[in-house]
Amino acid sequence: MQEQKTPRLVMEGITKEFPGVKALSNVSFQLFPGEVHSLMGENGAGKSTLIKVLTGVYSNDEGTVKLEGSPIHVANPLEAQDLGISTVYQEVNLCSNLSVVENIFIGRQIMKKGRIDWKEMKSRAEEVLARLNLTIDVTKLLSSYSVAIQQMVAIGRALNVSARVLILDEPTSSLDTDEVNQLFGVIRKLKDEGLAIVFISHFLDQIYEISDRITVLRNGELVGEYMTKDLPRIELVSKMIGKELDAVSSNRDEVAKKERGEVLLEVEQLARKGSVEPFNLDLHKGEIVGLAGLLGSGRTELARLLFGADKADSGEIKINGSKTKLNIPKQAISKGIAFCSEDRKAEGIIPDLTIRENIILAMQGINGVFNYIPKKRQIEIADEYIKLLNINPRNPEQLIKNLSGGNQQKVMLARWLITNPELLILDEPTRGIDIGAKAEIMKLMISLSKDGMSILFISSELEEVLRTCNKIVVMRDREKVSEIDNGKQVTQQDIMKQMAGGVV
Amino acid sequence: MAKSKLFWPIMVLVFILVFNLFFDPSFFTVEIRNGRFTGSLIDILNRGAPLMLISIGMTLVIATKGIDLGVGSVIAMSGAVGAMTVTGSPEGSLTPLFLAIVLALGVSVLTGVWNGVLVSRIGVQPIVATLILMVAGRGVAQLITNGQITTVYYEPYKFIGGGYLLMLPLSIFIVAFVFLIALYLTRKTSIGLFIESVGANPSASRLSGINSKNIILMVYMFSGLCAGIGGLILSSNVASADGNNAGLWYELDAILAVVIGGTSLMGGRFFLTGTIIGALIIQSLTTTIYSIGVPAETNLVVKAVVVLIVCLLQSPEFRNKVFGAFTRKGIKDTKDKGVTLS
Amino acid sequence: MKSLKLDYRQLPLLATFALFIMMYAFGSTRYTGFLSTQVFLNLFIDNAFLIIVAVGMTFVILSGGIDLSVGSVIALTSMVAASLVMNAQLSPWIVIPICLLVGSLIGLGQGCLIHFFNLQPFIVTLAGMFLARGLSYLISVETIAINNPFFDFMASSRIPLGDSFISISVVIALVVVVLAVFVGHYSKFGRNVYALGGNEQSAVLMGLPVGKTKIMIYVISGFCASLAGLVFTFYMLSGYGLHANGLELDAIAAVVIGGTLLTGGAGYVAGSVVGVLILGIIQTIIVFEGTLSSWWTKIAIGALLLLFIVFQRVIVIRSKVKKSSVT
Amino acid sequence: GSDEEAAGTDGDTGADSDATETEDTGSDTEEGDSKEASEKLVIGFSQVGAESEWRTANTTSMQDAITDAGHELKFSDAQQKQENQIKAIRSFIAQKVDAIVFSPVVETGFETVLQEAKDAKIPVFLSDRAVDIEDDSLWVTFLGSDFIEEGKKAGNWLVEEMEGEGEVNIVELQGTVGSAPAIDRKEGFEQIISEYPNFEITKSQTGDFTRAKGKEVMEAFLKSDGDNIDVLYAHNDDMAIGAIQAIEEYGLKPAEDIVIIGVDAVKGAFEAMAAGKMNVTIECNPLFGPQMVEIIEQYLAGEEVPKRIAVEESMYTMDQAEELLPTRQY
Ligand SMILES: Nc1ncnc2c1ncn2[C@@H]1O[C@H](COP(=O)(O)OP(=O)(O)OP(=O)(O)O)[C@@H](O)[C@H]1O
Ligand SMILES: Nc1ncnc2c1ncn2[C@@H]1O[C@H](COP(=O)(O)OP(=O)(O)OP(=O)(O)O)[C@@H](O)[C@H]1O
Ligand SMILES: [Mg+2]
Ligand SMILES: [Mg+2]
Repeated sequence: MQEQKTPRLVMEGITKEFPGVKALSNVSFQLFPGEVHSLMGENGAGKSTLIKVLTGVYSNDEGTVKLEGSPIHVANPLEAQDLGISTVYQEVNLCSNLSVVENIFIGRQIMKKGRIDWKEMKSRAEEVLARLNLTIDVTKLLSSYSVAIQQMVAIGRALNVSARVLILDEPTSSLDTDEVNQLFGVIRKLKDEGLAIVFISHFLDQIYEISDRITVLRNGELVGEYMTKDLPRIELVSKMIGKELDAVSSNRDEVAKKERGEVLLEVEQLARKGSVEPFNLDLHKGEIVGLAGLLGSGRTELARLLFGADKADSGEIKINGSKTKLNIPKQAISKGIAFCSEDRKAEGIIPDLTIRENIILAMQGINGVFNYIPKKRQIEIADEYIKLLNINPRNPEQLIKNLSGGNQQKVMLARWLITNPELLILDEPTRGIDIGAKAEIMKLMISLSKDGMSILFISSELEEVLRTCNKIVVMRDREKVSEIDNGKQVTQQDIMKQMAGGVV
Repeated sequence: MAKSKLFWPIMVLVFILVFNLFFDPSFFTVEIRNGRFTGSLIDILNRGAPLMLISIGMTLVIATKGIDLGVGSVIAMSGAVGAMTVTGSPEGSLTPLFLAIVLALGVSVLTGVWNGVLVSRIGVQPIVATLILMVAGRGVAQLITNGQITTVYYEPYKFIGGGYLLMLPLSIFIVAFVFLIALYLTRKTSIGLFIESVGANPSASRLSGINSKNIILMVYMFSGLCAGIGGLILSSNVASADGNNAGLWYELDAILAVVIGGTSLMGGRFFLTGTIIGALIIQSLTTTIYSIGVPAETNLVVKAVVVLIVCLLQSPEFRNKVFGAFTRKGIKDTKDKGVTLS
Repeated sequence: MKSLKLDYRQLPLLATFALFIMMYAFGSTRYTGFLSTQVFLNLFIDNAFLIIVAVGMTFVILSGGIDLSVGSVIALTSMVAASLVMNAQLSPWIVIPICLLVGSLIGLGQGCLIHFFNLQPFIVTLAGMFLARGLSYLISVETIAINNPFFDFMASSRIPLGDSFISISVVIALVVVVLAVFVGHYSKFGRNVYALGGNEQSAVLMGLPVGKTKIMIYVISGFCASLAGLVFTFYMLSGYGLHANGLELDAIAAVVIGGTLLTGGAGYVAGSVVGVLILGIIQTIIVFEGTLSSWWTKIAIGALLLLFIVFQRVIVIRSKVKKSSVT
Repeated sequence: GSDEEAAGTDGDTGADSDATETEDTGSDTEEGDSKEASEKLVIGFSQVGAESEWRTANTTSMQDAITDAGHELKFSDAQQKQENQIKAIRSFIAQKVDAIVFSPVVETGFETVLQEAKDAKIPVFLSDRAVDIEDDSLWVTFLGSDFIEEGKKAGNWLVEEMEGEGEVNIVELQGTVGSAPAIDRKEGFEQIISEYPNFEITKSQTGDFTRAKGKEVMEAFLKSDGDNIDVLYAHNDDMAIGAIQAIEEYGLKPAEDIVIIGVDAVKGAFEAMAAGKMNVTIECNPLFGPQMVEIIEQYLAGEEVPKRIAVEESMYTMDQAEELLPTRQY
């Protein structure tokens, strides 16, 4: 047992209050060298806040932090770094205007004769990323890469220091299986070297695969600390959500049997140079189509074409049988298409506005300038969806930038649901969402499709795709490689084979 | 939220006004003279009218993360167009007056279109796009007036900036009218929401189906219009048009008013009422400097100090460090801005 | 491969430079005497101070801030220099450090206000602009002519360059540019500036010394402004409260024309130098034209600015389209 | 293309003379130091800006005089910035003009560039404002007004008019802070007034030479001290005109309740005086273009010219206004 070792890090009685929200109350946390310790909890439970208190982003109202027995007062992330605490925060927090090399090294550049040694840094950056099995042009701007790669770069940055404590706040939310395995390999190695690691994730599989110990938070309070091997999944979940999980019963039979409505969307040879090769797709009313593929396989890009967020160079789109041009999102929205972007921070939330305003934005966009939804009605709508999606905090006038990541995602979903679209495109909607909410969202998708809504569902979690979709379209290298009708006989293996190109 | 933002600017305004009492005990008296209300307070409202108008337009531009440096020149152009239109007009008819108003405001809105197109369609950075008009607009104004200070003899023209209605200067009513319209449009229609969302996150707004280009175009047009009205008032008030000097440096005062009023130059949330208070602070300060006999060469220093004081009072960080140094809560709030970690 | 990629990121800069060349070629064919080394070197002689200010401004804008006080700091510096040299009869060797200190201190004050109290740079430096000009009026509202051997030397020495010549100020300006390019690309501070302008929140979370960097940026801008003030004083040989009125806008325009984004995070010091040269060549063309009335002068400046900016945008947009279709 | 044409007609400059001609003339002049007055000269003229009506009139006078005499004009507007003016002079030198005329933005700071002009053997003529340079070989002559003298004239007129009246409270509207006319007109006026203890300047503030500011400042003066103001001295007529409006709106009679003194003698002042709203304006004559051209021609023909030539100026009162009004050109 690890009890005989001295903890590397101890947090005791941590309390943190934001105006109107008690994010942490009297939380304690211990971290031992050579262990991976998971923090679990629903969206808004206070996991990220605990991390941010530890690394000096927020100051705590009460409580003490001890590193290797001596109390520390961390005033800012810089000091945390100097103390050997290396952190990957939730959401990518890098500078997208800088190159990948710089993002890995900034703040601790390699100097030679008083100047930055760019050459050396470049080769070292390549090495760091190679550990994560990523070979990209590191001199390119970070912004030219997808969220997933940015996430890997952030991890690379955190790994590139000799730290005593490594904190990873939902590092895997946008990674696919291969990358996760790669990452876990690295984590295991570091653990063996004696590093103390905090790992936060909403994926139970990953938690059980990598962590030694779990601390559960609920509503800012400590529920308990458990050894992973002694805690069955069901119990963990019920500790997190405070009640039994009413799991999504696999509806795959239903899914397979479901008869198709008439065709809603027909896509023929739709293409955009450099991002999507000519693409065909039929989407029926009330159908859920899954888009599967590896990182950068072009799923997001296809979705953007269908929404008019990018302009297609060729091909045509028919909606309800009539040919349409989708050059700007507004056109797509007016045709009943909704698109929930994967990049919540850059393309989703309007940080300075309230939950209410964020929810009604798209609806108001359709209504136009003068058909203003009265404030009272807005609040009603917001309240309704806050309840439906279990958004926390429940106050519709809270600024969205103060919400936890998962709750922001739910607000985005609400924004599109109230427009009552015919086709809902969801790009990684379950990213960063806790297990309870994930189940809710999937249930919601199924019930919406029953009411006749068509859904295009992009997700890196094949399990989710298999569970909900009627049809699965697999993309590889920006091209459609196959279309699979879902049913009992289809396995994750089958799809992965297609994604990877035959060999698994 | 908006209320607490307004508290300190209002305090400063009140302080400046009360300060005047020491030099002029009759400062707050409003008396009836020649059948009109007169008094320093009325003067401040009256003289501050153009600045308030321009700041209203500027607020919306700034809310979209833009800036409009061209307003000073638009003032000059609008005044020039107005004055040139009525020069030599006969007294009896009102037609030239209306023509002048329509033409002047038309030109002003056109300048707004110009700025808006440069910013929203061509993608020029707002500060440079409007800098072009700032430089060239004054040239156009002088071109219109042929470089002369054109004096207007046509009486009705003087009514816009010098006339009275219900014993109060007409310009006060004009400001009130524009302010209420702006308030209505931003509160009772979705324009306000759209402006704020475009300012805070343009790409997310676009994906939500908002035509951000048109919103941006519109705010610049509105800003142009406001500047145009301000220009007419200024020109009518002195019954002349001065292409070179009319509205000089108004853009800076307007931006100042907007910021004092609590709107951030980073776009997003805006506060129209705050802007009005900001403009009034600037105008009262100017009037105070004139009336208490500050030597001309120290004007700028006084202004700098007051601006800094207002801004500091508005900063929660400052208030906490100075007033709340001993309360735990004070210190805590400061830190949680997250962005400004020392 | 490598050069291709550089092309893309430095495209605004290259486009600007190409436009400068075009403008120069246009001037040369249209006006006699335009195509002479001296006319070209005059661009540097006449704009040495603007180059220095623009360098400081580049850092400020790269960090996502703005500094409106630079014009007034130039006036204040010239006033301090003139009054100390002429009225207090101090040696230039004492006066020059004092002047540089004045600008740096104003920068420091502004930086501290911006950082510690989270005030908006625009407003703080606007107040700084009022303050510095106000202070120079307090020293004297009249202009003070400088009669001092050292200043005379700095003003009138010519460094021959073939048939033509440049002034010492040009050398100072070029040294500043070289230093700034180095700092921008090869120092931690310089990179922190870019990071800060890219995303301040991230910069904080990445553990960069955001506060120190921010304050330092304004100190540098203040220093550059006062150094420019000295160069300006050499140029004018006088101190005057109305000097460099509105120069801050020229500096900002130069930086932006040079391809730096006002939102921060992207741009180059070298671009700002080209930006200054472009403003200079616009003026030169107008003077050579020699027939424009006062108002047409203004309109022409506006039109040429417009031409530049639209050209630049078109080139950048075009290439972006091309780039994305190639990959 | 069209820009220059319009500019040409606008400023009445010879837009039809083209660039090649310029060069020919330029190279000719280098050969001989003095030349016939009838020969076509290229004259560079750098103006301060177009900040007032007075200035515009001055520009026009100069432009017309030069082109009417058959010379070619290179005009440059400095937009009130000294650095622009220096740049303009540099490019005049580069263009090898025959003579440079300029109205300095400020008195100081032209040594270096004037030395360059001297080295290039181009004579420099100062118009309107002087420069403060020890080496007076850098320029040929200064033709222009004496702002201090104008201030004195205003003071003298006032003293003569009101000496016997006991306490006289004067308010002053200054020009742009730091500008030469503002400083000198203030100084000249104060020199006279200070000798009479019953005259006192009670308030003095800048009105930036504009009507709008003049009106606004006067309004504030009246509000705080309205009934004690006997005299208004404005550094230019535009501010005086603005102030007159403020006085009327306040309910007093300009020129009766408050004596009004302006400077410049622009048309607007005559109108005000004719309407009985203004007492006096001190002339500051901008129309010395022909005089300047004559001096340049004389000098280039080898004649001696004095270092300082004053422009003829007088003073106009209310009584003269009516009959002179139609003759005013600006
Ligand atoms: N800056 C802030 N201001 C106000 N409230 C905040 C702020 N940051 C977080 N909160 C609130 O604190 C609570 C905890 O948030 P936190 O981000 O720690 O949750 P989390 O457990 O990380 O959730 P998720 O799994 O969604 O990331 C939430 O209710 C959130 O709304
Ligand atoms: N391994 C890679 N190397 C270089 N660029 C990549 C790589 N993976 C993705 N990209 C770039 O990132 C962009 C992201 O593609 P897109 O978002 O369409 O992929 P996706 O299938 O949605 O994957 P995900 O959203 O999971 O990243 C692509 O334009 C591609 O150029
Ligand atoms: Mg979190
Ligand atoms: Mg994707």
